[in-house]
Amino acid sequence: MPAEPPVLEPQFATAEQQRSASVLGMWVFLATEVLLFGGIITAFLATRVFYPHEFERAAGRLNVLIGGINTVVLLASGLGMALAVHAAQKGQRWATLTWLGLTALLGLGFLGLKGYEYFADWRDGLVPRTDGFDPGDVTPGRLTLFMLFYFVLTGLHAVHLSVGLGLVSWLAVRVMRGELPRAGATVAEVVGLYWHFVDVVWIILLPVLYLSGHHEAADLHF
Amino acid sequence: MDLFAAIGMPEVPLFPDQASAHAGRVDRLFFFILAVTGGMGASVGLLLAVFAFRYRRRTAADRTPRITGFPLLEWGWTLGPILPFAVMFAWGLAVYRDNYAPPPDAYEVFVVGKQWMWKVQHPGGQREINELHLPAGRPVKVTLISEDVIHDFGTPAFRKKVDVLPGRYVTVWYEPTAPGRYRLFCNQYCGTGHADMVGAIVVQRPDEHSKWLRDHAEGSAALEGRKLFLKLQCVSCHRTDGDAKAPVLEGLYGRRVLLRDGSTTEADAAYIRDSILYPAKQVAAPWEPVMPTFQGQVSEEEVLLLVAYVRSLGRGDLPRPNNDTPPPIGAPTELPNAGGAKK
Amino acid sequence: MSTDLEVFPPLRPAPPSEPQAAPPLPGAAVAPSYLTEPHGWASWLFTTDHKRIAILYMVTVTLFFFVGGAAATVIRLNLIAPQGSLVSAELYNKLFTAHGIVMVWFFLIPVIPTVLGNFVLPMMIGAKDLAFPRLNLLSWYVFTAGAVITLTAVLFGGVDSGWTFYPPFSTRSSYTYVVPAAVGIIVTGFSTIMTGLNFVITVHTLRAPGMTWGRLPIFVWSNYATSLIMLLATPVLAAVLALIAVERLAGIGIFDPSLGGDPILFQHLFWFYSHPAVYIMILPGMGVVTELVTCFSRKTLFGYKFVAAASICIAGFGFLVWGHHMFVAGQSLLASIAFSALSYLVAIPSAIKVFNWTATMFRGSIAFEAPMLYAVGFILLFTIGGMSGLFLAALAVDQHVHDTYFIIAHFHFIMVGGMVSAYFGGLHYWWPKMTGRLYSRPWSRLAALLIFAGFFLTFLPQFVLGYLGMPRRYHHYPPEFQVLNVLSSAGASILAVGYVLPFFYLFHSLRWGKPAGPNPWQATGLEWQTASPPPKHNFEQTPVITRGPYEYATGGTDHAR
Amino acid sequence: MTERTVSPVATVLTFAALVVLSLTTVGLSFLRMGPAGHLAVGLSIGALKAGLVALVFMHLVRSPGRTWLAAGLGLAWLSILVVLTLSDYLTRHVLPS
Repeated sequence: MPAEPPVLEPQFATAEQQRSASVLGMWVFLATEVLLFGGIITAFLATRVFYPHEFERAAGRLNVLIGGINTVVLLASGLGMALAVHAAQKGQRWATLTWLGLTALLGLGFLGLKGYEYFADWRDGLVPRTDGFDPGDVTPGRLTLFMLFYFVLTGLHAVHLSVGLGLVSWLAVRVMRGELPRAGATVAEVVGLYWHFVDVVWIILLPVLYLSGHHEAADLHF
Repeated sequence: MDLFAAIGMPEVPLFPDQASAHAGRVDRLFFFILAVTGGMGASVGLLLAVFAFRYRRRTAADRTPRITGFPLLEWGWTLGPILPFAVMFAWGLAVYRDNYAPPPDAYEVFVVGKQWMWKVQHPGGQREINELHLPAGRPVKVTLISEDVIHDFGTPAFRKKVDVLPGRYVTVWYEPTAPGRYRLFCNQYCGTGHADMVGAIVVQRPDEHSKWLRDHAEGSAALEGRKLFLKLQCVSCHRTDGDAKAPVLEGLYGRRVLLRDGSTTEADAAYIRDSILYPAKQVAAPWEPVMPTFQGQVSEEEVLLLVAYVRSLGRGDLPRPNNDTPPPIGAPTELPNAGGAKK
Repeated sequence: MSTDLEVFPPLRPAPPSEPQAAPPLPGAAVAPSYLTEPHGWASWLFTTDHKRIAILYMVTVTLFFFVGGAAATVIRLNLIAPQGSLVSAELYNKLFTAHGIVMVWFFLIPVIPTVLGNFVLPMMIGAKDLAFPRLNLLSWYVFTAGAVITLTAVLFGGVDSGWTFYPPFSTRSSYTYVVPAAVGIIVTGFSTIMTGLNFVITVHTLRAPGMTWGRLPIFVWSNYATSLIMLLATPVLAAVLALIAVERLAGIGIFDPSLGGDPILFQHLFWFYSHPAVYIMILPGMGVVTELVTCFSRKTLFGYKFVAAASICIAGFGFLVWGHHMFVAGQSLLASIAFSALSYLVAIPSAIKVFNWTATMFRGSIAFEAPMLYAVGFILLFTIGGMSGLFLAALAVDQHVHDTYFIIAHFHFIMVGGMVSAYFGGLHYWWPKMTGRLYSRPWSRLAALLIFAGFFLTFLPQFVLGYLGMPRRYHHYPPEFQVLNVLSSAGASILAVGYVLPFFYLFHSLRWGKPAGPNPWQATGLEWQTASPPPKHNFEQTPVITRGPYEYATGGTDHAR
Repeated sequence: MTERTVSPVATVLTFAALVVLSLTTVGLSFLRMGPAGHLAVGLSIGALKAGLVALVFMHLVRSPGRTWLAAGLGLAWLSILVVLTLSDYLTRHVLPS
């Protein structure tokens, strides 16, 4: 890979200044994302103060097996992304491409499992406003509230993951075309930061939604 | 003020009436804050005027000194305001706290806010729309709930207001002292007719008030509640003989109730309302959660009537369901599906 | 402790009070100004020059100012008669909602950061442009897209939920275009985040050599603090408006009381954004006033460190006090006590700024140009507005005046008396730098005084109306409030004239204004050290800064002693 | 250009630690801990995992102070929102005597 420096934009004096501006810019953007998800999680915690027992039983009915597997899948994609960024900074073009490919594949796997889980929730009668909605021993209104939070939070996370997949594939295309000079791996680093943030959001959603309730061995089903 | 009459203008009130002792306390706090802020504002305004006049740019060769700061003065006006602010905060809290302590013997009124009217219900059964008749000199506790959106029961003459929420009882209390007719507003935007929800608080002398109560006496709330209790066939489960399938309600109001999950709670208006609309939420100890939900079948006023009836139940008041108390006309033929029970 | 009073011969003689017409420049080929250099529509619509983007923003934001102003005029006309003399109740509700939404999100929040900030901030720190120029252009397009969505919903269909969108009314009982308006505001929120991100990164990474944090002009400090609030508050607004849209579309939602949800939860999340949002609106105005007061008093700012720290404190404390909007909403007593105490603390940084501006004018050499009139007007009206907030922070008084015209008077004193005066002051101050032209002095000073007088007549009666208990958002009201409402409407007409006037003599100056030199006001800011209108990259070569921002009467010593 | 990422070995080790933590937190949900217990345990392990991802995967550990400030600011403001909002909800039934 040719080691020529990245294109320097007029308003920056040095390449290092341009790089640290981009990285700091992404970190500040991620701070705003923390508050986006944080706002909805605050609403969840506040509503949960009123109905702790019912929210615990409702959480117990989520499919924790798929949730757990998805967590590991997303962590693996995070590992792939980290190694891709490392390879990009070393300038190893093919290593970067393979890691990016693996990351994108695992991301798609997560979305696939998530889609199947939504189907399983529909099948088990957990989707409100369908005729199959079965509240079980939880008051119908409270289970609806919990499932609303579940679909809003995991839906928003899936949207962010899809944006991440778009960024990773756009990055892979630029690496394939050799447009990514070694010293300019800033783009890879910034995309990596966004991807890892999507990981962190899922890491927090898992305990908030899935694990805030008690599960039985029988819950481990697809 | 005759001044306005003198120049042929309509009476322009510049300060609201004081219809209760609380109003006086709030006004005194208002004037204290007005004095402090007026002083600060006037001094800033005065300094601006003096500096603007004395230091206006007269000649081109003006030499202005170079002053960059005076730390003592800076810290002075940084920490200085903390004292007056603390007094305002503490005084505001002291006057506000009495909102939360209605005297136990207060005259009780129920109000239901709905899109674009206030429906008032006196314990003696008198009903009013957009008007509330109160005896002077006796504390009154108002319990409110909304049937649709958030309203706000605003009474400027008492210097109080409270947002009326759907799904939850809120209370406010007054001690009207000066008889008269005062404005009642809806202070939380609630749609097209928000400006129509203006009513009147009529404070009467005690004798006038009791006369008014007699003139408007209808069936008391408890009586209306009993009719509903029979109509909705509550009596078929809540009975005092052998095959009762639900708790005995006599003397229940105000007692502490042991629930299935071991906790205890006080059987107040909110508990009874929740048991009617969301029965599975707090089930009393020895009983199965078989009670059907009446959400959507009873309006908020009917819930208030049932609450009034349950409150009035003493030892032996519950009717014995037998053939001489057939379900009234219009009663549902079969029990609504047991929403709570597992199918 | 004596003041470090030094009397040095000023660096250059203080100028006569009128701005100087530019002496003809020597024959050196002057770099072409940013206005003329690339020509044609495309060069404007796809520019990444922060100065051109500022002009684009000025055009759109001024348009929205008049849309909001028109709604306000109809409201004031309707309130002349107790039974509501002009429009039906439905239309009145749509009008005050339109006035609220347009003024808050499409004028007050964007105006100073995107118009004056975009233009002047990079020049003040000696940078060629913002850190992410393309993101800056994208923020204008996203802002305009959000505006188109929201304004079509608000003006052609109408939204009647108030700018606060309280459920269950906004989700259950409003049959108007709430969802498009919410989506439009979320899109505009992205534009705010982009601008905030750009400013924060620019101030951190693109300061010219020698421009330490202690030498940043206060306008940069206040815009930096504003950007922090933009970044940290706007996402919560996007989340909560999205939840409202989901609840309206799906028919079920987390604020629905019949499901057990709590409508007050919306108020918590909404006001967590909306109270810091009022500091997004006022902080840049404070920055502008600091620049004006120092320049037209020819004095170094009194207590630079305190004023800069006050900006950051406002950004921080602003997030702790939102509960004072919900004292009567059914919030718990302990939370109300906490928010009442914190609300008193947040008043202190604003008080520090007011005292420091006043102290700056002490022993100054004050010239009452149009910008200075706006600045002094700001100080007085903002002081009254801010101090009326002290009534609202006291629990007992707020219970009486909440949701009445007392609140309307409080925030209009700060937003209209303060913020709009500061914007007009900043516009008049940097107009020569932006256009290279001088505007008519007598007309501009008349407009300022007209606005000041009209303002008092409009909003002082509303304090009295508020304490009398007249509720806000009423299409018709009891007859005893009529006289005070007529006074207020009369004042509003004067205010309207005062606001329209500047656009005549400013446009006139574009064509016939005397050419303004690089520094018509003899100010010391870095933006005045380059030509006006400035060339594309602001400075021929990046300046090196050796002295503090307001060295008006200095012997050249470093001010930060 | 100074190396700004963490060595691949450290990255893989961190990944292993994250997987182990994930399995433990899911496993713990099978015990009976009551609603508050489940949430507290789950969130603390979640915070630990999030910290690991931020420090190693996002190489915060080698970033300048400004980056730490940005990360810290987001969390600090979120805690303001959570603490003050819950202060209302947790004390709504506490009425003065």
